[in-house]
Amino acid sequence: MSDHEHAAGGAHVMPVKVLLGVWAALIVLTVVTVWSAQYDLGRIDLVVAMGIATVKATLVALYFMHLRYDKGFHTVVILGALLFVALFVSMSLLDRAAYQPEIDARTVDLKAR
Amino acid sequence: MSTTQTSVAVGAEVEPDYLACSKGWKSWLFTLDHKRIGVMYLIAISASFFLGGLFALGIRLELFHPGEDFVDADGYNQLFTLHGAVMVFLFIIPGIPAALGNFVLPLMLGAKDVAFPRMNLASFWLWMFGAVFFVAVLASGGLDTGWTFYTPYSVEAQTAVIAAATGAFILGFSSIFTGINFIVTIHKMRPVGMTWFRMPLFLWGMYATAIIQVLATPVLGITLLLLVFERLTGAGIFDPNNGGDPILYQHFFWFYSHPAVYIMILPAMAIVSELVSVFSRKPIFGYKMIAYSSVAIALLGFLVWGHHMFTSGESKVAAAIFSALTFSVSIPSAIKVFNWLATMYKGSISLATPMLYALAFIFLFLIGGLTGLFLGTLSTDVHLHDTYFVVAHFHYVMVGGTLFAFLGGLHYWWPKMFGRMYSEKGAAISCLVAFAGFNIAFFPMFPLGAKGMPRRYWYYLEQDFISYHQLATVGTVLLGFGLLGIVIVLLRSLKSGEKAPANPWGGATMEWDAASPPIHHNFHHTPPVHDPYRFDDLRRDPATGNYSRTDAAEPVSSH
Amino acid sequence: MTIAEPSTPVQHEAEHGDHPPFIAHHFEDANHQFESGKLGMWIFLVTEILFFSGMFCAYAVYRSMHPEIFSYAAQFLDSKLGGINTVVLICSSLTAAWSVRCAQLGQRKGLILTLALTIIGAFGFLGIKYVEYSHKFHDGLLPGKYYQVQSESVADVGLAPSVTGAEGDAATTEADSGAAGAHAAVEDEHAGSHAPAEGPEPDNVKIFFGIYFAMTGVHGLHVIIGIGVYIWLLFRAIRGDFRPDYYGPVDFTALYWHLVDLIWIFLFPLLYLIH
Amino acid sequence: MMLTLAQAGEGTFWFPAQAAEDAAKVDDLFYFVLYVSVFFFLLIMTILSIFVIRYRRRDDSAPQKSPSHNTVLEIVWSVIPTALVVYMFYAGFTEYLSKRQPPAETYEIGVTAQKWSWNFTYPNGHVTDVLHVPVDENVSVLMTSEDVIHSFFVPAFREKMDVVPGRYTKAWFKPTMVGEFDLFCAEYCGTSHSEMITKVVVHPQDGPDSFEEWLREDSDFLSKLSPVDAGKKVYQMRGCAQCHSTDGTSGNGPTFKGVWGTERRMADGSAVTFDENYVRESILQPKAKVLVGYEPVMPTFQGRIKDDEITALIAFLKSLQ
Repeated sequence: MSDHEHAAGGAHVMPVKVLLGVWAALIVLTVVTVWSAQYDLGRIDLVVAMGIATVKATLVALYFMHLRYDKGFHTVVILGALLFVALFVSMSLLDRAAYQPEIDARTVDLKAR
Repeated sequence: MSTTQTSVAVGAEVEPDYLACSKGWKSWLFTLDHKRIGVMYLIAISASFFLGGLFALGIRLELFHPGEDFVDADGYNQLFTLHGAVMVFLFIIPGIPAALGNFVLPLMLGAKDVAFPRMNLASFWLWMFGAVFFVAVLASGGLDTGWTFYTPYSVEAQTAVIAAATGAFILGFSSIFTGINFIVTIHKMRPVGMTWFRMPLFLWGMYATAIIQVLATPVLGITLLLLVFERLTGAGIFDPNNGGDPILYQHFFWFYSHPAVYIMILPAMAIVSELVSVFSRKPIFGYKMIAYSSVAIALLGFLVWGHHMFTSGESKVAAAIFSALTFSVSIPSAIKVFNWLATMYKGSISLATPMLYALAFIFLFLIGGLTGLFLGTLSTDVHLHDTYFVVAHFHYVMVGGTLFAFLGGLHYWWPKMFGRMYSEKGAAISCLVAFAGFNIAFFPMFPLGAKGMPRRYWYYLEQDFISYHQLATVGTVLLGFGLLGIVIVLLRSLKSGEKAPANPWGGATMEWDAASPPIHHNFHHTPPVHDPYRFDDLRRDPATGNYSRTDAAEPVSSH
Repeated sequence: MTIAEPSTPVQHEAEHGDHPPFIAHHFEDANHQFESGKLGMWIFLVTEILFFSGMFCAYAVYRSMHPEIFSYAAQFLDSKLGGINTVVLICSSLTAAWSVRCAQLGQRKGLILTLALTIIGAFGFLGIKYVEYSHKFHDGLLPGKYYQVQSESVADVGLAPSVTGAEGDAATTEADSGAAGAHAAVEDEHAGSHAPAEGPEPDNVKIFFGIYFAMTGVHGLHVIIGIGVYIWLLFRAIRGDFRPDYYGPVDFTALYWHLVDLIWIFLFPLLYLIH
Repeated sequence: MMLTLAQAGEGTFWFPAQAAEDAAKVDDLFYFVLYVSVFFFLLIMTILSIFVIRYRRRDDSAPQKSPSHNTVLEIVWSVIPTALVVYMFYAGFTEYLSKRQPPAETYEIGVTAQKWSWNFTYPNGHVTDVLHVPVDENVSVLMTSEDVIHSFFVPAFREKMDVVPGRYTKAWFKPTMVGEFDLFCAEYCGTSHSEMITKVVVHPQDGPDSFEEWLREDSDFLSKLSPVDAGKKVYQMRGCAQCHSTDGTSGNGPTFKGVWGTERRMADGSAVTFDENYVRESILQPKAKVLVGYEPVMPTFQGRIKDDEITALIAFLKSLQ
């Protein structure tokens, strides 16, 4: 992709070819997600769905949002945010999983009342 | 506040300062000038502090005697809830960044304004809008959930929980706007020559604070939104009566509210770093360590929220992880204290009022920080959690730390903000009274808590605890007198204080290159960048009390 | 020099003759202003991500601890409409990205067209969302205390398989040709041994709808805000405000719009495509 | 400033009596952290004072030069505190693990917290409002709440655990001292949070006051006492007394004095006679009919109370004319 145009400030201009290509890829991946959801893949169900979603998200971020051609710092900012999200979700989940039996036991007892 | 033009302003033209350049309430309420926004914030948060202080006084007067004196149990529950909510959301969180930070940050960068002046004004208006909700809470049945809004109590409480949560939600956005503004300003508005490691430490502190505001505050927003949703529909996310999980609520809440503690204390540490250096006339010791430790505290501060939940039913694994990480935050904090101490070594220490506050901060923050060790230690926390020990600990950090540093910063920048010097003697006496009152009020709470007095109790076992409570009440009144003294001294200076020179303390950061008070655009020409902690080229003129640079002073770069 | 109302750009133009009107007085040049705005926007996106993270966290906790609620309740969502909405949002994301290109190159007509298309896409998304929501309201598939399923009404509308085990016959499902995606998934479940529709309703299905409405509702609110901003941009584009050296607002709004798209890209499989 | 030499049975400057096996270990760690803290506090304050006096400003000349950083010093003052806090973490963590992991053999008592009283259920099904435990035996408590979060806090045992609705939490302790100790609710739970206080009675191993004797005597009250007296005991032990007075004063709930057989107005406008059916329904489904002027805060006793107890309670209420 050497024929990139540049705007007045030196900013990167996304070629139409790339825009349409990314769009087509996103549509195809959406169809793939819906199609794959018809099959019960068991435990990897979620992994497949999230994998496809992540690929789509990455495409949007890199091309529609210009991250690939943008300042590296912006990528750092977003990845940093995702790191904190991961931290938040994983610690809450880890804790909940550990005390789930105590909730289950109480639920059973309340039902028996 | 008449037009003040000191003899030291660089430009020859006579240009009115930012206070006098335009008149009328509209020129204030719709101003885009960071200095005016800072001053409006200062007035607004001071009013909130006064309100929160009245609630505190109510709590302490009720507890002077064990039985019912002038409020009943419900009234008492409202008092401590509103005291906490007003102090946290309306005063401490915006306190240093939005009031002092707004005023000082662009000046320290030699900039004309923050990066997004409109957003800055929007932040102030959001604050006002959020405050309106709190007023509505007061007018419509109050709030009795504790400032933490723990579920399921907050789901079934009969008080104005939704209004309060909405208010806090809006205040959160006010805080986010300030944070975004400061990050971009520090990234993009630094003058040529001011590299990251030539920034004043106050800016490092503000930067670290802004990171927390941006990363943590949105989680508070969604937590409160889901809480309101839970109350309205019984969605079953946080309320166990509908299949929800109250411990999950606590994870959500503390993911914001623990880092929020660092929103409170990091700016305080940043102010103290400035004060200790300027009033010792010594370059700050271990500049890089202090800068790094600010960012380290900000990031590590996100990993420790679970230490509020050691006895909540949190799992053992989580408790162990959070306890270990909690201790890791203590190290950068300790490093800062040692660095301040080393800065004073062989210095030329002036005990002007701002420095008194800095020393008081070190004293009080040390107690606050060290008592944190008892609470980070798992087995002792099981005993101390939710007792007065915790109450004393966080008041030593938030009041002893943040409030005293805020007051130190206020006294330090007051001449810059309003162009007037206050009475040194009156200010110093008020400081000492407040310091003594604070210690008398809160130190007794440590043994009181360890003996087993739970917090948020309206009633207590008379024979055991009465003397501690009475001491605390006496201290609170004394603290109140100290604070009143501060207000009188500062307000009097506006009327009858001497005109302040541009640089009354001998500071080397760029805000002292501006006039006192600064002109609307801060500087006529962007001043050259100097080492922010080099004092040997500053000389005091005994006639004016102003410090100015000698010819030997070579800027790091000119612009 | 007296400054009456110092913050108006005109005043600064007088002071700094080299400043075009679209550059605020405290920035050095157009690039400085653009770069500052862009960083500000990225940091704002960080706050958005963290804002949504709370709901993703709640989702993760309840889905991993109570998968039965999710697999039972997700069959009531119409994955065909959800899929169409995904495509609609991707298309409007494309036009948003294209609008940035047009603005950068100074193509005013193209800019107006792409902005208008983006707005149309956004309205299309909301319209489909409205259809989905009204079905949910009609069927009582609502959060918390409003969750009140009447099996007949569900069967009548035919957008979801029947609720109770007694009525969970495949005929109802197959008769409804309107929701192929969801039903294909459900039929596949029927082939397996643990078809959720045939089992008894698990406890607390309302939690799913609480999370569903919270997530899609907050997301929908972001779409509405986006529409407002895009209408404002369209107005400014028609007025001719944007030029190759001043297109920041178009670029920043597009970033926001892509994030709204990104979040939907995750919401769609998480909410609609569950076994 | 610290009186660390604890006499058994007495409190110190910092702590109440050590009445459980764990207490001494918790206190020892507390004192270790305390000594470290006091040492560093005094050290820093002393140095600070010396600097302030020695280097006070005399004139406006610049101070003498001194280093702006010193790697050795900085490493020392980072490493020493790190080592100390690592030890604190380790000691606190191991003690916490033993606090949270009950031994294999324990005497298990069920704890139900509700606004604003405690119910303790013993293995034989007997329920009390004061916690009775045997001395020198491992006792575990399996706790849950009927309404909001409460917290089980016995300062003399150095034990605290939140009591959470919708799930169980556990705690255990081994009392080492015979006597009565305070038991507080430590998590804010509404109006009468500060009155949600009861006692732990630690019984001796043998003799007429032993735990075994007490339990046998106390469990028998329905057959031993007259219905009215038995009802009065139910009234006290089930925590009714926390909200419903028998002297005519109004608490969080209506008084029981002189209401039997009267017509009562409900929040929804209807009128209900205060009779056996109403009392039974209010115990099992308290939110079904709420008296006007009161909030629906009473927890349900469905599945938690024996029918005989309700009968006795009704006899007692009838007697309050």
